[in-house]
Amino acid sequence: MAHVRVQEAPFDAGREIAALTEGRRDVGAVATFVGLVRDLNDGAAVSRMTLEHYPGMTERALEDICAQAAARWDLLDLRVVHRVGPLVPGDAIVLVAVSSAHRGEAFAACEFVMDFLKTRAPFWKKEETPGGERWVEARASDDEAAGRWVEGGEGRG
Amino acid sequence: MAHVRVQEAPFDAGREIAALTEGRRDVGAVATFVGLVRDLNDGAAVSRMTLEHYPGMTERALEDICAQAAARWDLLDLRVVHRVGPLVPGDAIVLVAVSSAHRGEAFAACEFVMDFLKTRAPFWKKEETPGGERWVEARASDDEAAGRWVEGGEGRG
Amino acid sequence: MVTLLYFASLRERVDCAREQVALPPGTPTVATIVDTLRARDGRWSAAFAPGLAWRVAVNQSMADLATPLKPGDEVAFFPPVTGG
Amino acid sequence: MVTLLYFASLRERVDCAREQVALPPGTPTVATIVDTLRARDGRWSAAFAPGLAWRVAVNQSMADLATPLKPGDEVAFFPPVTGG
Repeated sequence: MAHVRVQEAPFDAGREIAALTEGRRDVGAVATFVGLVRDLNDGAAVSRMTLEHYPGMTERALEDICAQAAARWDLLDLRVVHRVGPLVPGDAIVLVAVSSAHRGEAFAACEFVMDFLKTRAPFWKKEETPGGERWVEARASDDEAAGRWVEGGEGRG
Repeated sequence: MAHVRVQEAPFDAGREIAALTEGRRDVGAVATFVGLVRDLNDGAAVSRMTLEHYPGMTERALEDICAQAAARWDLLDLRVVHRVGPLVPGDAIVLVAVSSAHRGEAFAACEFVMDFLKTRAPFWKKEETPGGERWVEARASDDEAAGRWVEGGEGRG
Repeated sequence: MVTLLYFASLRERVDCAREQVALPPGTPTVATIVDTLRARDGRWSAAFAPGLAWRVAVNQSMADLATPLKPGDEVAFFPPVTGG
Repeated sequence: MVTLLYFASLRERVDCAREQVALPPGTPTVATIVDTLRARDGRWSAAFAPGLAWRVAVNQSMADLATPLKPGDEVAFFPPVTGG
């Protein structure tokens, strides 16, 4: 069901949302998340960013995360688009869009996919700052966000 | 800060998202919700829907909901677009888009605005079904969804 | 005088979208007006029956039976909202 | 033989993106390979120091030190992920 893409090219959020709804009359809710490069991260100005990934495993990991979401909530469709390569502040990095009959499921699944993508999909960011290049460090808050979905069964769903 | 519109015309979700990010380098997250007319509601086929509202109060109510969200989370911008008038299944009804530095706040605020809009903004839906026209009944589940944000302080935020 | 507005199923039930009514002397509230409406006839008393789900806004802000009214106020009656 | 892949900061630390190594006889696991890597020199032992945050995938699925290996496997080492 899920549609997963890893690409260098920009994506069009409107087109991705439209792809979930076009020709359908059973979609009641589409929740979408777009993540972008900020010009400030961990207290340093960011002028550029490069996204590295593990080709092959990346797609498998994203498909697996989508399959987990689809098993957990009653969804109609899912899309994940993640960019790799060089990016600058203001550029979109990732899009997750989820369609469902009702909004609660679309919201929960969209946030779940983002939280799991942040901790389980093999992407790595390298930033260019006034102090030189640096690899972005994983955040404890991202692990906590992903952990919510495991503890106590339904998490925030 | 918030941008609120009530209109008969369709909207372009991609353009609304772009309006939150264009020319900015401080946006890290945009959470968006689009609600659509389904061809099935409460067990009956829906061929058409008409959305009535209370001009003047509608805009005030939406602005008030946005202000509450902005007071509660660290947001960069918010947009709400709600259509009125005649619609058919597949048509988008409402868009809520929220930008923030980090995803948790964007997701929470977007869902909060939708939950409050569903219970506090003066819109009413009338459906055309094989059994004739009927006013859509308010759902207890929507009251519960809005209630989550009040009980216990931070709700799901 | 105050302006009364009716929306959606409530408007259809009373077959009226907008009217102007005089405010009684004293310290009128939403309850005062609702009592007047209920006294009109069976259709109005049914539409505003106690326990029936209707909402009221005064000057475009949510209100309740105890909300005081003054001349020039806009009082709107409607069913629970169903947008979004 | 198994293929070893290194990504991101770990790749830079060991200055190697990809290599092929022989599997020792017996019942080799990820731990067997990591012991071999640590024994290479100070740079490698530092990169794979116990307690240091690195992750491993075998055949593109997340794995751990106990995961068994067989000839032809693809073993990838990398730091905690930071996408999205």
